[in-house]
Amino acid sequence: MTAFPAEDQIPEELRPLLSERALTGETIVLNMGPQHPSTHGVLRLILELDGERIINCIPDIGFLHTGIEKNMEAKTYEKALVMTDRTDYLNNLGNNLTYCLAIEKLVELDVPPRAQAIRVIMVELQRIASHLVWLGTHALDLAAQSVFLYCFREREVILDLFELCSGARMMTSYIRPGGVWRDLPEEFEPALKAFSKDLPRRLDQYEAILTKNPLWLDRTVGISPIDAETALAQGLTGPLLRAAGVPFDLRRTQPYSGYDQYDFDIPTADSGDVYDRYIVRMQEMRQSLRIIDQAMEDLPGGLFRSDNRKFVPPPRSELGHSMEAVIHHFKLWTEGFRAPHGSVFVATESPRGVLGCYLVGDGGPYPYRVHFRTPSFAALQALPLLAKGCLIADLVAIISSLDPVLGDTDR
Amino acid sequence: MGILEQATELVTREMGDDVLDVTTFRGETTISLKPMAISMAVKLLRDDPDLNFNFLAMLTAVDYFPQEPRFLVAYQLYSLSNNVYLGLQVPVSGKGPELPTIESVYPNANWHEREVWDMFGISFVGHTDPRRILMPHDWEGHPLRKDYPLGYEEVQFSFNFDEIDKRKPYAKE
Amino acid sequence: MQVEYLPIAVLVLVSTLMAFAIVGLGHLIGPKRASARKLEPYESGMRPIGPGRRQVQVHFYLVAVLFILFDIEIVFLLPWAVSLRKLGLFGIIEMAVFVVILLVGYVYAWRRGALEWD
Amino acid sequence: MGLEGKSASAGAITLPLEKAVNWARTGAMWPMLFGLACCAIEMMSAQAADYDMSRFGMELMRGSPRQSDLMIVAGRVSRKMAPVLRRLYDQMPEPKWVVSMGDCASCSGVFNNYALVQGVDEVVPVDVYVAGCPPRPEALIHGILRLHEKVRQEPLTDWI
Repeated sequence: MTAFPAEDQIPEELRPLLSERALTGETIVLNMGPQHPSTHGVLRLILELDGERIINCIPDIGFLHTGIEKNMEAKTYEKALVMTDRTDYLNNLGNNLTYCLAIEKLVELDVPPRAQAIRVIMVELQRIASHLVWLGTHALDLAAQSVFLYCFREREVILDLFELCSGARMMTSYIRPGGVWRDLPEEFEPALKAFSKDLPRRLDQYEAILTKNPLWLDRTVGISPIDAETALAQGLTGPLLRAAGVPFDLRRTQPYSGYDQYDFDIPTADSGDVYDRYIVRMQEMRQSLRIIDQAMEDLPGGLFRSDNRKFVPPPRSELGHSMEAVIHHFKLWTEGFRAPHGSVFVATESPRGVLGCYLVGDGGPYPYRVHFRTPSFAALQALPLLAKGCLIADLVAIISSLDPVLGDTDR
Repeated sequence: MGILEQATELVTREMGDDVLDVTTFRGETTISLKPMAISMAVKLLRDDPDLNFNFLAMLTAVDYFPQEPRFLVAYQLYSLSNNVYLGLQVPVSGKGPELPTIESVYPNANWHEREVWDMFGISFVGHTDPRRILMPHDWEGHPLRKDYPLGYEEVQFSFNFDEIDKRKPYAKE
Repeated sequence: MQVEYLPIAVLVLVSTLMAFAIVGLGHLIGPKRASARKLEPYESGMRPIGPGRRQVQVHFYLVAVLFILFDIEIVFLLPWAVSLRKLGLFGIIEMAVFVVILLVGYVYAWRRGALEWD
Repeated sequence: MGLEGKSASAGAITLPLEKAVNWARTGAMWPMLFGLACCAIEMMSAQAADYDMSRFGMELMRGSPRQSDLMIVAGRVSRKMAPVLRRLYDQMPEPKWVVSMGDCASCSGVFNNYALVQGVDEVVPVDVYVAGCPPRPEALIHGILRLHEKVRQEPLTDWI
């Protein structure tokens, strides 16, 4: 056996996790490290390889740990909203929504119906944009270069819609406690109608390229199948669980923000392998489009943000002629509103799975503790189970089929 | 809601004095237990056929620094068939915080417990891989504790730019 | 007949000169700042685990040999394809025999499972 | 009139070696695939069809530092990532530049806490800072064009 030079020995803490063949040098221990084209961000995998076959795969996360939960404890409820945009940077509005729902549940603030409908439209648009980035990078990893360019062309249209109503492309912070930041501009409706009329044709183009493409099928069918029980035991949710056949979607089981008014169906598949996750996500984009169309048709009028001045700062126009507005404005923007003692757990359906926000209030204006239960964290935890025994080329397909976002994992 | 009452009644009947109290806040039922009873309670709730809490939605901790039972480890269980959430809370003392692991019941608790160890310093007895998960492995201290400083760096404005610039460790070539 | 080969000779000469010029100039004029950290093997940004040179599975060698085999076959196809009209029927039969021989080798390798990974 | 004048009238344009080399360097400056966080998504949009960073020679995002000349630090650099970033910077061949994309890379932006390196210039020397959170694709391309201007003025002395 080749002797290992001293300093390149396997690090101490990894030894118990690897098989003894690694220590004798028979299998290769390799870093598929933080800077790698197919790890979708800064994920490091310590692979123990027997030739191309993976014996052991140990994920090592934390390379994008930003201490967001600690930082949010130092900001008021409204100002901490800015942090939620940056945890899962492909699902900014979904994070905002989860955090705002938690605040509204904690302080019992009700949201006017128009704001709920706008929130549903924006979150579903964000879901389509996130699935487009997933499809683009998933196809790019499996060598379908053109699909990447198509998907980002569609995504630019959605980003223009976000920019139209919130001024920013990605970090919109458009959903605020009590409703949304501004009302939808008039140009939004025609632009959205044009987009929602045009997207199904594009999706058919992608499906024409990929769904029956023998290269695509060889790389994705039968790779890392997972059944419903082990998926649930591993904490997999969202498209990963639905691909295994469990129609568990929080928008249907625990409707929030007015989701029960719209009818859409939950796409599921049966064997839970990479191909089924692809099919489920492609169907989900179409269902999101259906929701957007229904929400856009009967968009209720009225307030776009609750007028409960204890928690929601008054619009600038009111400041001119009402003393209470000035007082509320001053109080809310300097000190922020106070939340009662107690803890609240709210979960919504993010494009990757169940996104939960555990909010603890201590009577003061600062959130005492905010914890995000993120779906990518559970997805990457299941990676060793999914990746055991397959080839490196399959590992690339599995990672991108889990659609991990490392900001979501490391917070 | 029959399921939640059924669950709390089952846990109180089985665990007896280990159950500290049952609270409902904003429509969420939370049972707080003694530290050593958590793995038994969780096994009960999952294996009971009609309760069937088969999904561990969340596992995290909260640091109430000055108060004595300093940490509070919070669990959220979800039953897919009954579509209902149940919260569990375990107060843990500040000196030598320790808790039995529930990894045998819910495999996905592995990383959650590693994160709670990394961020709060609460060690889980019987955990298969008690390493740090988010911070570098040679990091001292547990960042999410209330007595851990935020690590705030003074912001450079024009008036204090120069003296901060001298102290800032710029990378040479 | 030799005149025919002059352009090819010029082509070969110019291409080798170009190749050596590009590499040579880069080597001669380019700045060389080798530091220990730069020469460390690249392993996606982390310290490499284990030595660079290691026993590799024999299957890689097998796949490589098979590739070379069928690659050479294609190289022979090229000049044949260019002068097919002149060779006529004789050329087709000749190449068919050549391809069939290699096909037998391919089927044998396939049946023995050389293409399957483990 | 100097050499240029005479040879110009003879129809030959002379160019100091420095300008020629610097111009050649800005032609195809391949960035390293080093997307960390949200700015990486905007970098992908800048690379994709709508904004097409390849018009300025950034055709390929090379995976390994050995084949890249430019390191775009796109995203927040955590304390755990800093040694990796430094090692990758060291492993890049010599004419190399660093663009720090976004507020998080330039001064750790919104996150002023224990987990992030407060500005990537503590780890690697930065040539161009691109502001924005995340900067728009046009802003990134503008930053890279400013880098090209800077490369054109680089003196020859420290090169040989």
